[in-house]
Amino acid sequence: MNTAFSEEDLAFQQEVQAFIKQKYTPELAARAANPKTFKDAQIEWQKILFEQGWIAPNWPAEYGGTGWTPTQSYIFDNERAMAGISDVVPFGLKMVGPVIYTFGNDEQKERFLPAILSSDDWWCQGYSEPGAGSDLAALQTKAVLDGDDYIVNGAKIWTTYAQHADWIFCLVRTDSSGKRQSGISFLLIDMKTPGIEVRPIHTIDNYHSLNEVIFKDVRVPVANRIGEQDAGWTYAKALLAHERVSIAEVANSKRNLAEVKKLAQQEVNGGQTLYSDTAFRSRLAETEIELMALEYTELRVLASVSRGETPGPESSLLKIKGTEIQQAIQELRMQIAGYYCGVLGQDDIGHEFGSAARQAYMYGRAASIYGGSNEVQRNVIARAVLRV
Amino acid sequence: MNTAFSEEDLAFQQEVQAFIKQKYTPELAARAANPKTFKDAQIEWQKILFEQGWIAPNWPAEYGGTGWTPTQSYIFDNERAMAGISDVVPFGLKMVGPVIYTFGNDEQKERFLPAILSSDDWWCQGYSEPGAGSDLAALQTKAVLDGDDYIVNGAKIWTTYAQHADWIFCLVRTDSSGKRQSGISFLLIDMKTPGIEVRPIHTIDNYHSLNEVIFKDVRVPVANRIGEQDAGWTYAKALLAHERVSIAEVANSKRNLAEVKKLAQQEVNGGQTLYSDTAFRSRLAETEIELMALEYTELRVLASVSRGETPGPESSLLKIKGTEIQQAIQELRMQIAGYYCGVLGQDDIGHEFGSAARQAYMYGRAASIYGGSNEVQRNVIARAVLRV
Amino acid sequence: MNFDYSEEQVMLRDSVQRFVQSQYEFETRRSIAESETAMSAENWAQFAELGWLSIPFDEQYGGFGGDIQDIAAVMEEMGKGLVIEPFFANVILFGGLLQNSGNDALKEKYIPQIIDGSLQGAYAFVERQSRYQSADVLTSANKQGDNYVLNGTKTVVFNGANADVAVVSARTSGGQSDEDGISLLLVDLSSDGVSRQNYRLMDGQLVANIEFKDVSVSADNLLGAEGQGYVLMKAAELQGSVALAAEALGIAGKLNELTLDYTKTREQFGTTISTFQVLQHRMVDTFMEYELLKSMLFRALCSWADGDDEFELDVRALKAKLARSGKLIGDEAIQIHGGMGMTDEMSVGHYVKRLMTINAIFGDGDYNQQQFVQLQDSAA
Amino acid sequence: MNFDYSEEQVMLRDSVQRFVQSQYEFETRRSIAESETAMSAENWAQFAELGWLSIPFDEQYGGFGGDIQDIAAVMEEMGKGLVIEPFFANVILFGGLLQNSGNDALKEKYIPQIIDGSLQGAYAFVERQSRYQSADVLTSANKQGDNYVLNGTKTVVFNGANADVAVVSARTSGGQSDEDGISLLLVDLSSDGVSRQNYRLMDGQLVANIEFKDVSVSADNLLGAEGQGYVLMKAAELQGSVALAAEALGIAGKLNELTLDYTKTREQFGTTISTFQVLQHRMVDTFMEYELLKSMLFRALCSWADGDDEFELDVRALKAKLARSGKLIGDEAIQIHGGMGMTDEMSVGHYVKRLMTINAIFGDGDYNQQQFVQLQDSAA
Repeated sequence: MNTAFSEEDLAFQQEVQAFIKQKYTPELAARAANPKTFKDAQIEWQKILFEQGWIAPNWPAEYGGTGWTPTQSYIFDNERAMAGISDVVPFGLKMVGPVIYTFGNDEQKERFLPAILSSDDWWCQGYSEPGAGSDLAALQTKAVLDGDDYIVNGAKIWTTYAQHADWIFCLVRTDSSGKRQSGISFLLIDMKTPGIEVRPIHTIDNYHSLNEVIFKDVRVPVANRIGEQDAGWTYAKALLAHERVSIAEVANSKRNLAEVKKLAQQEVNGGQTLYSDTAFRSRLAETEIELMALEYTELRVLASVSRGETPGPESSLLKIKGTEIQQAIQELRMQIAGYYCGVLGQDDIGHEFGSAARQAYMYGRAASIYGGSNEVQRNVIARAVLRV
Repeated sequence: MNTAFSEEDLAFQQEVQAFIKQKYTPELAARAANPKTFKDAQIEWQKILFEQGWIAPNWPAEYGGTGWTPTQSYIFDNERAMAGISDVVPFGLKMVGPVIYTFGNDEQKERFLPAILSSDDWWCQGYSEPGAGSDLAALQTKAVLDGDDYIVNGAKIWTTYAQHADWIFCLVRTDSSGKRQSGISFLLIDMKTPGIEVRPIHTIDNYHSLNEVIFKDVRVPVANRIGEQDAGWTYAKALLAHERVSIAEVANSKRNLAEVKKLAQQEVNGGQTLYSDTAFRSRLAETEIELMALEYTELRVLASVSRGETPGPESSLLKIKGTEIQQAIQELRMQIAGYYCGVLGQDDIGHEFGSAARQAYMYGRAASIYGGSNEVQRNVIARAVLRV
Repeated sequence: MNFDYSEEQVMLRDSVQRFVQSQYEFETRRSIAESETAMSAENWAQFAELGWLSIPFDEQYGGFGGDIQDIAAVMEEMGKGLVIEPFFANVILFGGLLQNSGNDALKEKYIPQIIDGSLQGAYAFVERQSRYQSADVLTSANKQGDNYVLNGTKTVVFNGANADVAVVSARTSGGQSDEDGISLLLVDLSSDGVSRQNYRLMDGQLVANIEFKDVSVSADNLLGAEGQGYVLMKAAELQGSVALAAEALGIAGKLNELTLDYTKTREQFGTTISTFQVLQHRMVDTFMEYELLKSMLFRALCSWADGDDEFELDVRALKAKLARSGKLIGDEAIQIHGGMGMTDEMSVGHYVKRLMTINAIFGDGDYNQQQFVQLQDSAA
Repeated sequence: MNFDYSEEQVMLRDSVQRFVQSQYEFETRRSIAESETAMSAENWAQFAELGWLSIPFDEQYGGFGGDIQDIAAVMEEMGKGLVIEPFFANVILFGGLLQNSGNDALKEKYIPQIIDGSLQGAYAFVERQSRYQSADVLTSANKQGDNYVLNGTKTVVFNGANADVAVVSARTSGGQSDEDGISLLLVDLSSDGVSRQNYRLMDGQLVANIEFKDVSVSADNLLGAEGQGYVLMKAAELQGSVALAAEALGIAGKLNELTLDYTKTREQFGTTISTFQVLQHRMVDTFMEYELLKSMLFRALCSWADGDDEFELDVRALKAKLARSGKLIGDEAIQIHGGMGMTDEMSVGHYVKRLMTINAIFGDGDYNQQQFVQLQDSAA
């Protein structure tokens, strides 16, 4: 049992560090941090990764993946997060991409994968529906066959960055006669198709990332259906476990915790820093210890995935614990912000981070709700592990 | 809104203090603290209270109660606990007594109440059964009418101090045809009746207070049945809410917390007392604050009871929170004991309180299980308050 | 032993309740919060008419002569309605300081204006570096003749944007964190040398950073004796904490109610989610936290009424308890509402954000628990 | 990256597993625990035969040459079986100190006796006043010629009742709590001036308070250099903590398993209690805590294998995590078992009591978390 980096690993780490230092310029970082310029900056960075061949560590090499060992993936992700760089937008690269190369036909692979890798297409996810929530299989959006097209009617909700998207991948109901999980199909839909309306959802973080997407007689070619009609649930489910592994966001939490430490060292109350305040420090240490345990849990799952095992209910554990830790760190940052924890949209007030802390905290409430709420994840573990 | 003591209250407080000082001698205290002499010392003290007329604050004056205001009851209980005196053994005075004076006939009142008040009869409670647990209504002990007697067969479990008891009050099944809650009768059974066997249950605290009580063709006169046949569930239920109010044990927890503070001031680690160790102290303060909130919750319930209202689901809250706080205080004491927290039955080792801390902690696990487990209490609140 | 509000208090409470129910629906509140001043002048005039603005003031100035229990009765209902008008900042903080100031001339001049609704006041006591230590004061007031010259910047001044005048804490002597040497001055915010930067907090209120540059303030505007302002500040902190706790209690009850109602209508997996035992038990826990918070508020209100030595200890405990209960109740409210809890459209998030704002005023849970511990040590 | 035990480690682990399953049923364990010595001499001889007693020792003394990972593999299984024989006290603590002592003569003399099962040793390091600060040593050793004269009392000496010899920490110079000036001496417990008071702990083990009154010990019995014993003590504390954590992991897994099984058979309100969603979610939480504890153990084992600077930090974090996970898992095990969990007859309470005992050895959760924080500060 060991996790020591080999010489190759150490060399790889240096290569990653050098690459980031060279390519992720302060100027780019500044644009990525600004909501107004975020999308362009993010695409610019993803294209840099694409040119380097590092855009899709989780894909098989034959489709453009890196062929990295789990240790290399771990190193890359760690260095990325520690440099304060956001992960790639997941909808194309981590969600629909794997579905397409696993279940799509050759034509679909040729048509969609290159633009996902090059970040020329921006994807969004159409799973949840108003009224369905964590009960995905209750979905009502209907697709009716009409010649070579489906005609889609219905609505999707909580669609992150739909306002930026070129494509949406959707679960739609093509048959209502059998069990709820059957009769669902997996469609790729061009967002420019007539009949699609994107309505912003204003959220408690006072920011716009979520949307409702309304479909009114939207024609989607049958050629845009993944796999068999009525079998879409299977494809989506295969993806969910993968999604949950990355949802733990250990590397990002490490970075955020390091930032929180730095802020606590600067914030003074009654002549001593918050970092040397025992109550705050013990809360911080408790969170850090949980994160240390989570990090090795993620590594254990990665090690088993690298042996070809499919991530099982452990991925639900990573999701639950990962989001709990993210929220704990957001709370620590809010605590440091003190009187400034509620500042709205202005970063020149008090501690400059107050508004950002608030936004991250409020939006962070969603982490335990979306992607299968933590309650649903506990049900999953209860069934799969406890077999109750 | 106020809780200030009136002059009468202050005078009463002094009277109680003087009484305790005079009657609860150090010699008596020492015997009460020793498991071997506990029973006799406890009875001796209860007889002193009886002579003073203070044995049954919760009873109506006509049956021998004190007629105290809620504030006086609060003062008495507080002074008693702060003097380190155990509350009266509840089975006669707090449990079966109220059932007898509320639902019993005149003959039963005359026959049983005096010996309960004078502590000449020691009672125990026969509710739980092996296999029934918190699902009281699932009880199986049968009573079959045979002339003027019932013939009782079955077993009761978790019977505290059955080894000392003269009488047991039991729920028994007299009819199995209807709903589970109906067909239950409430019997008073002389422990000397042939066919009763008391088997000790050894518990994780390495102490003997619990028993199984086996009934084999035990003849119980019909005259010992409270109220109507098959209506026993009603009588027992009316009692449960009262039982839960006193189960909060706020006064005892205040006393125990004060003791824990004193111990923490004596215990040194690395040159500073545990009391000045911030982590320990903040745990202590957190518990104390919860207890302060619980104390006023109890007072609110007492105030409403004194207006003639029956304690409702709040009593479940008192039970849940009261036992959680008791357990938190037990845990603090174990933490102070350090290496000596596991000492078994010897009080001359290390901190002299190690063995007692262990016993209280381990036995204390039962508080959230017995008297309707805390899970069952939450179900009660969910139904009664949330109406879900 | 008596835990009932008096008849008068019940009348006050009912009056706020009626207002909230009939005139302060959530959408009305939203449009007020989003307006330029983040308050409604009409509502404020109505508050004056209803007598709410007179509560803490002596009868000789036209006040109601109320105490902290009267205020609590009102604040709980304001919490339920998420009333955004600056009752707390203007009447309780600014008005309370004035009422306790011992400066009869100032009282005579300003209290009637508060009561009739024509004056907006604020209490400026937070500085960039002070965090929760209100004795950490860098703003200086130097005596020059009959005036003080005020220099410094106050931050997160509640009602600071709308205020005509403010009570400002300033150092007239002593070191940066000394309790001695702080003086309270009532400053006209239209004076030369005053500038403001207005901004909003997540609960929608409009606050300000206020900079004072060589602002001349008459020595007549001193609240309390020179250098002895801290005792007034401390009283404002304690009474303000109780008022906020009452508001928080109202919010907590409302959050529990909204959440419970939601679970009874929301269907998932073919049934209303109120039938899920885990959600039931978690809602039992939030119900219990609400009751415990209420008990703690009553404890502080009683020890105030009893003239108890432990009032400060009880307030610290109350504020610490508020932090824990509020966190649990707020988190569960959003979590159980699921995706809907994340939307600005639902009221639940707005209640949570006000609760979080309250948590940070006069110190968070950790801070108040530490004060609790220090008080015990200094009493021992 | 590799989180698998080696083939050799798997063989060791399986060997303990087989022993526990075939020869160490709970009732057998109970009668051993209740016997006069609280251990079985036959079992000990079998441990020797199976080679377990040789694990941490150099091959030149007949040892297996194992490391902390080998020990962890064994301890986890011992935890599952609640093995009460003094493997930890004798082989890991006493043996480990000897192995690291650098005193070849002592090693040559005693290690073979440990390995063949003929010697019982102990490590006496706790004093009445020391709590978790093992550098707080009042026991004194004064050099007189070629001997030390030992005076003082050690308490809660694991295996102290059965031990023939003990490694004793004693002060040869310095102040009461100085790390410098502590010397480790191997003492024959049949020496003049040694007296013991034996007693049991809640996990059933027999321990002792040992008093030394002018006990003469040869200077040849020094482990490490005079006054430099603390470095060996520290290593014993860290490695011992990892071994205990592995045992605790075995116990935690067993508790979860017993509890889950119980809920599947226990009926209440007409159904097995495993169908109650609240219990399911709480068992999911204990499952997660078990997995996180395992990850933390693996983290410490890997940083040991990697020769990582962070080993001590990882061990402190592990012991702190153990305290929290163990508390949750133990509490839930008893609570979900209900009344049956309170009985001495069921094994669940015994597992919990061992887990609680482990929690207090080398410092509880608070203590280890504070060490964690201090280490970070001293590294910064």
